[in-house]
Amino acid sequence: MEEDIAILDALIFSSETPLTVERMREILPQYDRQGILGLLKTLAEHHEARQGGFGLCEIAGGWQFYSRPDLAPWVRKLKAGRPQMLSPAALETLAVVAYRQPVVKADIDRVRGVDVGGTLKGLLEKRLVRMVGRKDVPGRPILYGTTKRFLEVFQLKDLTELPTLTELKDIQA
Amino acid sequence: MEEDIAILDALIFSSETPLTVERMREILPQYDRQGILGLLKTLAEHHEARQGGFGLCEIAGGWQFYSRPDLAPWVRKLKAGRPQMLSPAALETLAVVAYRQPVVKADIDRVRGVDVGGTLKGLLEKRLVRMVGRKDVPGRPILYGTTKRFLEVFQLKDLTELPTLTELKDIQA
Amino acid sequence: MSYEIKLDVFEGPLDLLLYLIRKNEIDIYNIPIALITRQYLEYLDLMKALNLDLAGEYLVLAATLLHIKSRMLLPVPEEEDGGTEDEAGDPRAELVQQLLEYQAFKEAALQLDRRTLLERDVFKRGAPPEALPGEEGEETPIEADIFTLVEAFQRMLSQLDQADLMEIDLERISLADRINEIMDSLALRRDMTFAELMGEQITRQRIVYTFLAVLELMKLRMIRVYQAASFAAIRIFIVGEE
Repeated sequence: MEEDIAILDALIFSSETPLTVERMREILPQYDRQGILGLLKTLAEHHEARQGGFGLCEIAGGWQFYSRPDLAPWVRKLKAGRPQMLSPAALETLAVVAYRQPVVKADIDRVRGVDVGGTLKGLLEKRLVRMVGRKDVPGRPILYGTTKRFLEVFQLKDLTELPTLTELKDIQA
Repeated sequence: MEEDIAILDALIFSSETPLTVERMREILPQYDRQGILGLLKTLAEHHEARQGGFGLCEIAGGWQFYSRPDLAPWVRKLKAGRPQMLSPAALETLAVVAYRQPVVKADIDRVRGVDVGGTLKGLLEKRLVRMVGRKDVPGRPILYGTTKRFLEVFQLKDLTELPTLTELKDIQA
Repeated sequence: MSYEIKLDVFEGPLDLLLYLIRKNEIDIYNIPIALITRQYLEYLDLMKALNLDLAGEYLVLAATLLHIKSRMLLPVPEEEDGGTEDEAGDPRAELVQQLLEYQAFKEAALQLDRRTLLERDVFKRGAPPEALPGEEGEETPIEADIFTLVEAFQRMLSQLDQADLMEIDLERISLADRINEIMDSLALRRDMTFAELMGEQITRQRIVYTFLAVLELMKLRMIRVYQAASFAAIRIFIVGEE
């Protein structure tokens, strides 16, 4: 492996969160953005080709190694304990925040038809949702949006990767 | 790569501590100790041969991936810029300054119930808090307030965006 | 226990209504409101009979359904050009809209759950990053979010049990804000006129807080204020550290 690619390999491996191209450029300033992307492509192909237990993915605006999804049953055995799942209520609230952001609590309440206070607090604590500011209307209510961690947990490159909301013509379908 | 070696690759990658041969055997019970050691040898050679940024090492009675020692200068650069988390004590002190500013140290001590000298110094060094003046009472104690960097770090447009306690109760309802 | 069963089955009144519509294989654009209202109320009775804690939202929707039902019974007023049943005139229209919107988000939530999820389907490197001998120097970025700050504050207040004493005064915060802004501007410029301090967005509130901030800073002896002559520009100077 070329030395600079090996450096990227080590950097991404050592980083706790997805490593951005900008951060890589700060450490390897001899490359422009295009140059780094070229190295990343080679590195991703290298990991693809070796058919190991983990590979390189572009997630949440950066790059990170993740274990192969088809090996999850073995890794879960290692981690023991059940994975922390989100309740349907939490997922629905999260969906409204993700698609409507920035959004105030009253709008989430209205869409879901219930008071989302409890689930919203849970999502804030899990750092999937954060306060992003205040709406410029009387009372200046708090606006909520999703976090980088949301992208990481749901393995999204960015918010544009979310599928468009399905417009259901027929509810029986 | 053979499938069982890829499983070991994923297990060692995902493990929080060096993975012991015994633990590997619990997950791949079809192998005896000698069998696992054989797979590990192949895996170590595979990582050696690919000349990437990290490799497999036997450490503390288990196996773990480590970044290549000769690439440490680059990895260190990465760590230097790693975002730091604030301790609970720092957050509490910062919260008192943010909500009560301009405030003297004696008042923060009283609210927190401890001497905040150390944490306050840390916050001043991090440029989250600064001296904004002196209180017009005997001894003219220093008044503290938050900085522009505080607004930047917490992504607030201005201090009026700080959530109030009433709002906080609202999301917990 | 029984309370949890209810929570497991329906995520709210809209969810219950969607369930009834699906169960009856009804066209959502043409809901037989009498039938659905009856079944909805029957369900609420069942929940009450089982001694389930009925959230207020279920009753609100029951009232809405009854209101729509009564409006459906009224004769439809004749339109001028003979048209009788346009969308806007249908008492069910708003509810249909709400149901469609909720259904879309319910589907979006399911799609989220079907994605490859971290810690369920894929895993990050488990070991903490290796400790390398550090090199001190540059300012490290800080990772924090406002929720953890506010939580810290609240935690502290609950220990103190004197929350009322610490209730946040928005006016005071606004004043602190202006004081900080003025000190930031003066740190760069050394002296400024009152008009310059006001900046571009001049609102009544901003004028008041700027004035109060200047008074406060004078009291704190952080600034000095001069006026060369009556009606001349008021100049504000920062006081150097002694």
